[in-house]
Amino acid sequence: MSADAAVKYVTEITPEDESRVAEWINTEEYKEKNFARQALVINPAHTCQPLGAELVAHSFEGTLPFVHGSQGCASYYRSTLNRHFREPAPAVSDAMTEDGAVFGGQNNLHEALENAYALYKPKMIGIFTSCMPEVIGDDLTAFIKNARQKGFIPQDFPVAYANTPSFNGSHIHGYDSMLLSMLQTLTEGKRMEGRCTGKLNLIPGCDFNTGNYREYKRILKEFGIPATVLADISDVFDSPLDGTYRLYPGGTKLEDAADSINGKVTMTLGKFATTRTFSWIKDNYAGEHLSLPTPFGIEKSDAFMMKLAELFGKPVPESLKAERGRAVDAMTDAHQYIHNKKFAVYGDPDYLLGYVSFLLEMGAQPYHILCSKGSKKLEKDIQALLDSSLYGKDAKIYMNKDLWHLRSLVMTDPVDAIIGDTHGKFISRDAKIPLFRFGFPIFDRVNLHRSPLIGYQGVINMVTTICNKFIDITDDTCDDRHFEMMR
Amino acid sequence: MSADAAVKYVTEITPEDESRVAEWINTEEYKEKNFARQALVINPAHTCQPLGAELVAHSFEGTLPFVHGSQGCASYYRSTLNRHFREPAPAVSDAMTEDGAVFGGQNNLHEALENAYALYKPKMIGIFTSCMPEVIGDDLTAFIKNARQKGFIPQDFPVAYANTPSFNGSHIHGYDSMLLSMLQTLTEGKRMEGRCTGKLNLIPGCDFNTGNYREYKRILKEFGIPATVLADISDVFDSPLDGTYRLYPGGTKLEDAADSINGKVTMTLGKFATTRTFSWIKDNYAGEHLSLPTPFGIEKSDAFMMKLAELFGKPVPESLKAERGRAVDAMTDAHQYIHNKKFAVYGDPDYLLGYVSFLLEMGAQPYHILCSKGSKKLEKDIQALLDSSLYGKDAKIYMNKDLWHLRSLVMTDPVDAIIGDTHGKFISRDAKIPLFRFGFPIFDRVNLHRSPLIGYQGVINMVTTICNKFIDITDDTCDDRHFEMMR
Amino acid sequence: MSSTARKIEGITKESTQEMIDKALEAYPEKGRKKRAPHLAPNDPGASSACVKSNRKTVPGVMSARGCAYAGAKGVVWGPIRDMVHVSHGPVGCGWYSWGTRRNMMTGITGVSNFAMQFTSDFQEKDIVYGGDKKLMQLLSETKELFPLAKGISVLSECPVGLIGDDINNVARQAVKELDLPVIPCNCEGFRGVSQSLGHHISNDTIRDHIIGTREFAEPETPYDIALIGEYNIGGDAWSVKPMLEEIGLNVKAVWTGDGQLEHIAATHKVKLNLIHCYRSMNYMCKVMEEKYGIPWLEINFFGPSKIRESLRKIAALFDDTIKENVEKVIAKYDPMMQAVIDEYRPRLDGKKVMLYVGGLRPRHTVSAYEELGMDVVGSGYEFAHGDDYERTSAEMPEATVIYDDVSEYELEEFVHKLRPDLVGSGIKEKYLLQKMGIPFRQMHSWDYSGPYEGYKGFEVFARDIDMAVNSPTWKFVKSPF
Amino acid sequence: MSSTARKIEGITKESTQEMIDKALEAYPEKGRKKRAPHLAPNDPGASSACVKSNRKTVPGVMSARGCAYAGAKGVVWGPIRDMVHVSHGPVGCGWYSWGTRRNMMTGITGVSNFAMQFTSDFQEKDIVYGGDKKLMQLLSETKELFPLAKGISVLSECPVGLIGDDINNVARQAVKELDLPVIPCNCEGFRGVSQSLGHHISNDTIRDHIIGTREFAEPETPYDIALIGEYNIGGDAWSVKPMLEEIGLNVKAVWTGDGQLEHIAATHKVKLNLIHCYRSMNYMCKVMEEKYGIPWLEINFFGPSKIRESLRKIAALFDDTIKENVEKVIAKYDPMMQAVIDEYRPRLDGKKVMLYVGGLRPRHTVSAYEELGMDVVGSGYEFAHGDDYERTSAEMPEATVIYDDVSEYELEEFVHKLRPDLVGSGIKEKYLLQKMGIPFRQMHSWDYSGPYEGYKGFEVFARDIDMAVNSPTWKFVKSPF
Repeated sequence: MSADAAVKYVTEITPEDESRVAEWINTEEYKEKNFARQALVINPAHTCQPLGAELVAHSFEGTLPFVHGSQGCASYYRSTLNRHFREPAPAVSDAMTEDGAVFGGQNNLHEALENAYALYKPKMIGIFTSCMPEVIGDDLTAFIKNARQKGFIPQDFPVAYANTPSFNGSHIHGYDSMLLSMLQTLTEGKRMEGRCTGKLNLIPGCDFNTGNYREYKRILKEFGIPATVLADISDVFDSPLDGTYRLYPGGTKLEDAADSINGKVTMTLGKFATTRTFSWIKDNYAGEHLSLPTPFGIEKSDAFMMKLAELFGKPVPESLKAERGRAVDAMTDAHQYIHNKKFAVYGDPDYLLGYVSFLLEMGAQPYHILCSKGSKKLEKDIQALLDSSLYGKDAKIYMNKDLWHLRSLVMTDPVDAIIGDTHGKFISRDAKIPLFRFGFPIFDRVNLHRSPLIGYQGVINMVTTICNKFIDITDDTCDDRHFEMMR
Repeated sequence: MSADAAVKYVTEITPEDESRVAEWINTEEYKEKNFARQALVINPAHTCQPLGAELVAHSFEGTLPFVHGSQGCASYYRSTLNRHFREPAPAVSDAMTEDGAVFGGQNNLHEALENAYALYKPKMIGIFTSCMPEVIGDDLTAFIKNARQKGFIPQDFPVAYANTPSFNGSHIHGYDSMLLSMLQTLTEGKRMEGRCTGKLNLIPGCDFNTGNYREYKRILKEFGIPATVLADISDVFDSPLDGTYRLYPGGTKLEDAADSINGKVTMTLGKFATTRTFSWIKDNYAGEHLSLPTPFGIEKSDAFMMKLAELFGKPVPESLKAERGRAVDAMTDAHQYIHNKKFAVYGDPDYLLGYVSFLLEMGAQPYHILCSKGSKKLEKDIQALLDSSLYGKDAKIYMNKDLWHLRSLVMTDPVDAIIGDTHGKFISRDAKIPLFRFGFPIFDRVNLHRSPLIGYQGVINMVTTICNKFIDITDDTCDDRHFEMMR
Repeated sequence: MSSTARKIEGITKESTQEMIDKALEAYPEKGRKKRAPHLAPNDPGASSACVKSNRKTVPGVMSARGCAYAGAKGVVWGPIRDMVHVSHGPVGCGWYSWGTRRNMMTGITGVSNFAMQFTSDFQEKDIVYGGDKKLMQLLSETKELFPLAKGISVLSECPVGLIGDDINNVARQAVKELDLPVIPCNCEGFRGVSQSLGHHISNDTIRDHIIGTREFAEPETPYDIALIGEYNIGGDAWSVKPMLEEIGLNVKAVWTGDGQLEHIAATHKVKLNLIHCYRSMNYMCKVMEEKYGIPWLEINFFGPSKIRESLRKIAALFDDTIKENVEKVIAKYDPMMQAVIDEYRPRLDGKKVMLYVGGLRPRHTVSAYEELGMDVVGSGYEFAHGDDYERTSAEMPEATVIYDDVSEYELEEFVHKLRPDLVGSGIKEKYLLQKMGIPFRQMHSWDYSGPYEGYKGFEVFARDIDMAVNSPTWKFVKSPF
Repeated sequence: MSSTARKIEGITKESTQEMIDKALEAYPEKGRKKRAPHLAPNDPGASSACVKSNRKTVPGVMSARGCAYAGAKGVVWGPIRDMVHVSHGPVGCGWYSWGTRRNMMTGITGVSNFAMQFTSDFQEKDIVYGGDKKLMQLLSETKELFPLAKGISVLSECPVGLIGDDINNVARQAVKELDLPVIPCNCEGFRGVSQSLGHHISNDTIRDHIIGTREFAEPETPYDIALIGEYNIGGDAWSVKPMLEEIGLNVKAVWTGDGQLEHIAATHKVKLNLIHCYRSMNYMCKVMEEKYGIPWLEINFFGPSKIRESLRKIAALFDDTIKENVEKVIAKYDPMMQAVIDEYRPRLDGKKVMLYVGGLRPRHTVSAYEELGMDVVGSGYEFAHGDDYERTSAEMPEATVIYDDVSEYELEEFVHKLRPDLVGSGIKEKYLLQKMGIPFRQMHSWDYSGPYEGYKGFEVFARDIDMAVNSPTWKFVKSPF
């Protein structure tokens, strides 16, 4: 401190200033300033690639996720998955530190492979990178080859690896890259001329809802379609509590994944979740390949069912037809509780498309539609959906905006509810409107990831959750004379 | 008006009086007066026998419920079922009027049988009585015999009938009587020496949750146990909307019901729901007979599974074991949101036992336990449950008290939540605590009857609903500085 | 929207009769004979009702009708907010009618209103030994626990009449002992053919026990009126009352929506009775006319045309102040109503509606639909009398089907044939129709919405009808596979 | 609860060493050699730490450790409520640490506190061309949108240091241009071996940029103190501060729970620093002692014994007024605490606990468990140094296992062997342990509850421990089939 500086005293933020600014941040003026931001990102609704990559690495039988990078990165990813699923998320890192910047990360990687292989006895390891090795340019291909040569892991031990730089894309892109690598690794040399497993390979994409995976499997079972769900987290992140800790509960069987290259049909769900994987599959997998929208709402679920029926030459089973009818029944019975209600929705691209579909089908208005890692292509797809319905006409789409932008939108142009994830709860509170936690992550409610959102059962679940909440609000906020037995 | 009467002017209830009494009804003093009532019943949590009887009559294939009595009774029953299920509830009455009091109801019954048979082409008719014929003493046996003789219905057309006086018991007793009659009618002459269907006859009892029936069937399917669910409402009151109205969707197949007398095992669930039926079955049905508690909570679900395993010599399937583990996982993950919370619970006997079991298993306190049509036997069973747990030690049981009593209890000795049905919503509002609508009827929320409460999935559903609501409350009521991302 | 000679394309007297005949084919002969007179094509020119009505329900046909108790408890008595209404007899009747009519109420439940279920919960022994003693005790318990209740109605259920209890005597005693109006109403469900007799019995009871027992404390004015047959379903009275006050009238009592016993008791002092639900309360209007010389006028507050017409009819009975007010009110609200029509009519134009309700709705709401561009192609009542059908003819287009106490079988047949875009009926019909893929609104209860009456109500009505008819959910009824 | 010679039945030096050896068997030789010195039986009599610590994490062993950024953002900076903390670099680090530490805050989010996620969201091009320019713009946008922010911290993520950005220079410029404290903190995640270096770097940054830049406006008193290393997890500071005020002290600043930049900046004017989390902030206490002559005292506010002990240690440094106050406070709260013990101890007596946390908890909470009758049979730290382990020996019973940076493999082995009735650790361990049927509490974050410190906290702590250990849900872990 320079001796001649006048003493500065501690000051407090005055209540007046606090009130003034608290009002100001809800104004149009503030909104404009807020939207003028170019460098600062506040409350983004997406995270970095490795998280998605880790999800994939967890989702194969006996596979140990392995972060090539700082152990702090691994801690962050694991905690996030722990909190969302309320389940273990075992993963290792090779704990790179400063010396890695100088010497590269090979030593760390080798030592870590040796230890992890010995301690956690995986059937496979899925390596993905965090920032450090990406910036310094580690050569994973060479490192792993060397590891085999030096005996840190057996020659034939399967190791998938993906570059998942955090300064590029979002968790869904990391998911895509890791999945691609897993499939490349597992299917290498497995393509057999003339062989057809007769099975469907289903790739749900970067989805953190275990209920959805179970629901896909249930639907396929109803159809009687033999299937391999690739990157199946349903048992991985929803395992029984019975006194035994299992390091690797569930996941797609490696054998099945390997043989998936000889599948009859390979279907990815979600146009945006697994584009690289899909493109590689098209060039390398036997059988038919196709990509369908994630089946949110009736129309997209219908498309899914009909495509399954067509591909496998089986009619949609009566049980699913009846389920469809029950879902439509639930929709008509409850439409009046949601009709014309305005929603702010945000999330990953394929989920976002799903929300918009579902809301339009119910006669609700998706109104502020925001993706914090979107694209022109996504915007076009959403707009096309909106254009198909009267209830989409007032909607606006915001690409690559964040939740602080969304706050401005909701405060200046109110809506009745938000669909998003836990991070939206501050907007929900400030705007005094409900938040439906359909997305990822959910850190503050239990079991929601166990409740499917896809297919007809998903429709019923969303109808139930949303409509009953609106009725709750009516009951909670009406005056005595409007408090009624029936709703 | 007598001429000498002084003019009396219109007076208004003063705001002062209103406030005074509004406070008074929340006091201990009022509670005492309230509990001293002997003749007046206010807001009973049960209704009359015929409603339960109608539920049974709906629940068999092609069966038309038929109210012998006033058409107004039929309208009431039907509306109640319509509102709860948001589904059609087709039923006829023979529209007795004053002349019935003089001449008896035979003419009405005959004409009604003729018309109903012609118009609604049922495979069976289930007749039950409302007050009038019960008071005047109509002889249904003779009337129906005469109807056949006179050709209003074919000789061999199955007609079940039950006396279901409204001034006795409650809807669960009407359920029991009608079910007994349905089974007596359908199985008459079907007992075949030496024949065994190899099947389980499952009698869930008076349960208005279609999700529970589907769940029973799913569990039995997982086990691979062939079963006939007797009085199966799952498709009856949860039918698809596909543009075709079906008068008789679903229901227990008459053939299966008839053959149920040759079953391998007949199991009733709920000690209180179907006592007469069970007692008749014991004397008349082949195979084993047993009664288990309605499987709410882990312990009772375990007992159900183990008994099935034992009876059919099959181990509990791995899939259900895993489900159990997931339910326990959900319980432990969420226990802190419900632990030691106090509940007021009311409902039908078997549901009530279920609530108490579940709450004790979660470490919550069932605190005010009320049955508006209970018995000493029920009280004893509940007390035994309470005695088994630390969390039951402060509980009090109230038999044959009504919801106005419950209001006094909740206002003078507060709890954190109520489990009941829609009728509890006024107490919930007055006490500013949540109401969990697990019982019947639910007139003011959608789809709740589609969500099972029994078995392991039921545990997960109850945990989810209750714990997330308590978290909602934390989020909604905490001050800003306690509003957190994670819970 | 003229009320004469409206025709619907494709609907002729012959086509309608053919449809009716076809529906009747399935009946056994006796049933067919009984039902036939209750179904007919509308003839707006005829001087009398085109269908028979107020007859016993044909046994076994699946009627939507209720009983006398329902008419007394649910319709007439239940809405009086400051009385305790005791369902005297077994537990069920009161339980079913508890909170299920949407007659909304001011006050604090259990303190100053009593929208609860009070019952004597008859048991076997009450049937055997009679319930009079129990009733007496119950009444005194009621007074003690609900000190602000202005009175108690005792509504008999079936057994009470059948076992020969004398509730009138008990009530007489109770009035003395409790110093409180206790009104016995012998509305056992077996009486009469529908809820209609329950209305009548209740009206008579009001006449015998209530009317004239109070007077208004404030001075009389020429503008004092009462609103009769208005039950405040979904808050209708709260829409209509301010409108009448806006034209300068004092609404001294509402019968019985959000009603108050003592105001009803003083109604003999008003200058005019406006009756909305003619069916359930014309009796009392006639009584008050005969006994107290109070004129009465039937009004219809559904949709701007009928509101306009009704307000002018009212104005005609008053001085220039009221007349001017009425024109001002019409001038103020008509543009708003036009805006509503402009918004919704394009989406509803040409859509067909069928109605089957009670009371006044099957005729009173016809014009409101028409203002939205919709055609009502069938209408009928649960419990109407001839005078209701007389009043209906002119409101309905020519040759459209009129059905009295329609059976579910007939309704289904008519709907199959006419394929309406909307059916307005009750909860028992709702899900049946929806399963057929037909949009539906509960028109007894405004389907948990409302109000539908008055200016405020029309906006809600139009919004709800649009929502029902145009909900995208209907697109999904037919599975593509 | 004496801190010497406590023994646990069945636990000997030999049994513990055997357990450790067995756990190490699975390791490859190199790994085993590295891990072995981090695991040892406790020796309360020894003069030095029984385990090695603050070493690089062994690659591939599944450590729970975080990084320097986590230590800076999550621990030290994040809780300062009136500053914007910018996670400078890619989107993830800030996202993961957003709202996940439970350092609670006063104020309005986005207005007067900034518990949000601010990031420069580095893209490929920022890596290639550097992010300094973006940072400068971001800082000015921050100032414009959050005018009440008292300052901005810039917390570097890995790429920033690797690509050679100079955030210190940008910050210097920004201070001038924005007239606002902008504090650069080079806490890249690759630095050091755990979050510990992040604490240290942050402390140094506070030393270099903040301390001494303000003075308190009100006159000094002899009772002015600061609370250091108190992060207000679950509201701990809100339990402790009033307690200290009750004994007559003025808590002028809290480092950094619910902290305020300018109060922290004036801390050099206090008379005493009380330090709770020694690990993360001893550096600053030493700096303030050296530079400003401020004495410091380590205290422990978990459980009544340690509170009593700590309050008396504090009192010893003050005059009689404070001494008397302390005795009064102890006399007031001790009976309440005894009541808590009386309620819960019978249900917890003899239960075994294992701890694995960070900062101070692995030693500070031991006594609190013991007061509830529980034995802590194992303890360890994620990121401790030798001085932490020195301080731990005396707190733990003899020969119990001490583990540093325990791997999940080792922890699982120890738990299998010791079968504790409760494990207190972090979210990453929670569900693993629960799957084993072991009750668990997150002891980093009080498992969404709290406070656990101070008198108020002990009550919550005892309740929570009872709930975890005795929840009937554990009964159902083992399937009967």
